[in-house]
Amino acid sequence: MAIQMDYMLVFLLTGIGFVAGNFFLSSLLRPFRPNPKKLSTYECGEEPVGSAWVQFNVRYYLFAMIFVIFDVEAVFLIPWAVVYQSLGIVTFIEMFVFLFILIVGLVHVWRKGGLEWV
Amino acid sequence: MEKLPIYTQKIPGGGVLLTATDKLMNWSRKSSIWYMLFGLACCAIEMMATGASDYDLDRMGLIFRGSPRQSDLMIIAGTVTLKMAPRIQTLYEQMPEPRYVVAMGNCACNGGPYRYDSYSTLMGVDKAIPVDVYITGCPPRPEALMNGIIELQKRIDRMSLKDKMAIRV
Amino acid sequence: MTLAPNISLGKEEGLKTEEFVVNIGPQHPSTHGLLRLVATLDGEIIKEVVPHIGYLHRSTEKIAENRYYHSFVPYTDRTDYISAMLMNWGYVMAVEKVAGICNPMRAEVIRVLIGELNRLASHLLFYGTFGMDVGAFTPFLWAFRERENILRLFESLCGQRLTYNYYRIGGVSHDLPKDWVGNLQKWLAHFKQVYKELYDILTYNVIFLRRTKGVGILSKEQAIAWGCTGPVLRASGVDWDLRRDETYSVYKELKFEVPVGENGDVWDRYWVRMQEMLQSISLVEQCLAKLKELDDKLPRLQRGSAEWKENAMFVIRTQSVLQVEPGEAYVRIEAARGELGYYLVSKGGAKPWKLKIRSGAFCNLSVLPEITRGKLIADLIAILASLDIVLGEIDR
Amino acid sequence: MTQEELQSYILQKYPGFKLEPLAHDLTFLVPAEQYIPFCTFLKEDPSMAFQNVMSLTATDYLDYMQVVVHINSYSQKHRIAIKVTLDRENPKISTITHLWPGANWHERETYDLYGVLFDKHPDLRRILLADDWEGYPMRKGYTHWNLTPMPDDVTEVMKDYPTVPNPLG
Repeated sequence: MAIQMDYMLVFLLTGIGFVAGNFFLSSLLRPFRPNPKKLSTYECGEEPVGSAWVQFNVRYYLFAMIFVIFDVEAVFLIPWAVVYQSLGIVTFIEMFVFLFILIVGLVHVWRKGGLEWV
Repeated sequence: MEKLPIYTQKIPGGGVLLTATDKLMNWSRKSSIWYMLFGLACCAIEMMATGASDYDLDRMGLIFRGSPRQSDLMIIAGTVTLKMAPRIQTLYEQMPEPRYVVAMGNCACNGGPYRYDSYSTLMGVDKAIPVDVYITGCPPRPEALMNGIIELQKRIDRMSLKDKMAIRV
Repeated sequence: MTLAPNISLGKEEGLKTEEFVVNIGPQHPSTHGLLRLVATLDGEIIKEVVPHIGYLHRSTEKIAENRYYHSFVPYTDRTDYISAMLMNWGYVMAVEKVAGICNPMRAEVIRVLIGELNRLASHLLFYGTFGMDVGAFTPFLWAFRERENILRLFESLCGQRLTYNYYRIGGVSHDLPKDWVGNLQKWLAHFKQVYKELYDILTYNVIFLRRTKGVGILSKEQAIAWGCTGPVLRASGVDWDLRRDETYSVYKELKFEVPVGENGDVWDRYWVRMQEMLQSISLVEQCLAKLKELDDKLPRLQRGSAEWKENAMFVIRTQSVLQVEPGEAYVRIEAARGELGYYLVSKGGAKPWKLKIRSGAFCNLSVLPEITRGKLIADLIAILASLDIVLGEIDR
Repeated sequence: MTQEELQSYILQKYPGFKLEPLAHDLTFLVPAEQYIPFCTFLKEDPSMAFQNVMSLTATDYLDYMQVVVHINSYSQKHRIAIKVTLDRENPKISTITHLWPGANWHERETYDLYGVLFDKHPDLRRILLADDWEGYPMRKGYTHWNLTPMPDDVTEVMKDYPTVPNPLG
């Protein structure tokens, strides 16, 4: 059952319109009273000291990188998994080659010690 | 845009519209007051007991939240000392606007048993932040705390968008 | 396909990293009150934790110097509000030692009974909040449901749920109401089944073991040197319990074992407190038996008889404004959080000259920087919760 | 060791010490300069084996200040108290945190509330009061804003006590 594309614009507009309308309506009714103390960062009641822009440990960056790689892998896997029967045997094998390359990457990072928190 | 309710009142059918939104706003604010988990002393244990299984606060829509950013009720449960008063003011300021304060226990109302001969207690939390409902008792029973919250809900019911009081400065 | 040799994964000499300071401030869901921890972190590893206390310092000791001996008892409730009966007991014993008052036998047995019941309620609250801090919410609800029953028993006894003012100098304020013992026995039978449930859902739970086993190890020497007492000390392997080693009241006639942990980690501190709950239940039952035996031995005095008059004079002397001759004493009892000491100095007259409350949690908390150095930040909250601190007792 | 053996053992080692007559448990009045040698002796001596400090505090006797240390031993199951008399204006004593680290916070609290300076203490700061608090509140002369002294002589207070009917007729 093909999706009638001509209604797509209507769905799009009502969706965005509904959200924008709610935001506008509530901006009319909600109180808006910013003051410096309210906008200061929440420090469990204490006065915030120093800035949050500090060079923290590189470990975090490493973990972020590893996560992004395997997240993108998932992005490719999911659409393939939905329609892989109709795509025939070649793409089936091709996807496993793709998976195999990423597994090699994972093993390398694991052995290199990128996953433990030193 | 806060003048809007006052203008709608002037146009002929506006008053009806205003009271309808008032009722809706107050009903939604009253029945989902999220209180900040902020126990100071003995009353905090009674507040936890009220929040736990026997006297359940959840059935009145009160869920405890960790940070002031997501809560609109601050229950001062315990003695406020001079060292803690500025922190309470900061926390009160950092709560989003329709915010309410319940002073639970004699210590929060006026210093309680520590009113005389104590050099480091603040005689009542209303010297630091505006308070909506005072609950007496040392510590007040869970039913007394729930009664105080019902008083707060009645007070929220009487609020209206047009008068300044609804939106506490 | 090997990495270039000089790129090291996060080793220090490779890239400059700064420590950043995390402030777990006075208002925090898991600091059990107003405690501020300033933790300097290197990534996830804690370099140094500095606890700041004093946000609940209500100058109880200054008030003590301006109160009569009787009117100070309610203030002791409000220092450690989770086990208020034991705080009363400590103060009242200190005054009795300085004033030289000895109590009737029945009052001593009731004191032990109520003290153990209050220790049970305090450990139940520890079980609930410790479970919540480690991430399990069910223990909190179950523990509070059981604790409500004890609070109802206390309320029918002395009218208050949390701050009882029940112990008096020279005994206790009321005798047990008529059906109180029956309700207590009914509840004890019910609680023994529920205790197994409470014990099973948390103690050997895999996630709980991963979070607590081998975390925050407090060695035996460290615990002794830093003055930790109570369950924290016993969990580190020191077999020391004031109820047995420096017996007071009627503990010498009651039989109970002292649970001792092996390696002093968070799990052991939790386990010691759970075993102490069982000991408290058996102690309560022994006291009930002793009370029944006392009832038969000591018949109730009829009004106007000689002993009744002698007892009445005892009541007048102790309940009116008490005059204590000069003297000083340091009395310590085994409270729920460790050794609770009262150092009372009296220069004669109706008011103490000086009163120092030594609370167990004060010294237990001072060991926190020692055991969290070099640990992960996620374990800090579990270690803090296992010390079972109450800020009212620390700040006084 | 029992209290009598302990007392004779120590007096035989340090004959100069006097005993506190009013104390209900064994208390030694130690001159200030002998304080640290005596403490190291108590800690090192095998038959003494005092392993930790239970409580360390000061008492203000109006014309002199006294630091009181209660130490106990788990292995020998005995405990004693040490009292050192200091002048009230600027009380100064050396710290014992190098012997028993547990005394760290006790000394900080004694400095905070009584003003006793412990030299060579790792970080002697206020622990209970706010850092900018001036004065030492637990000293006898410290008057603060809500001190209402209760009368010392008890006669007129007894008047409004509910008189217990004297059963002796």
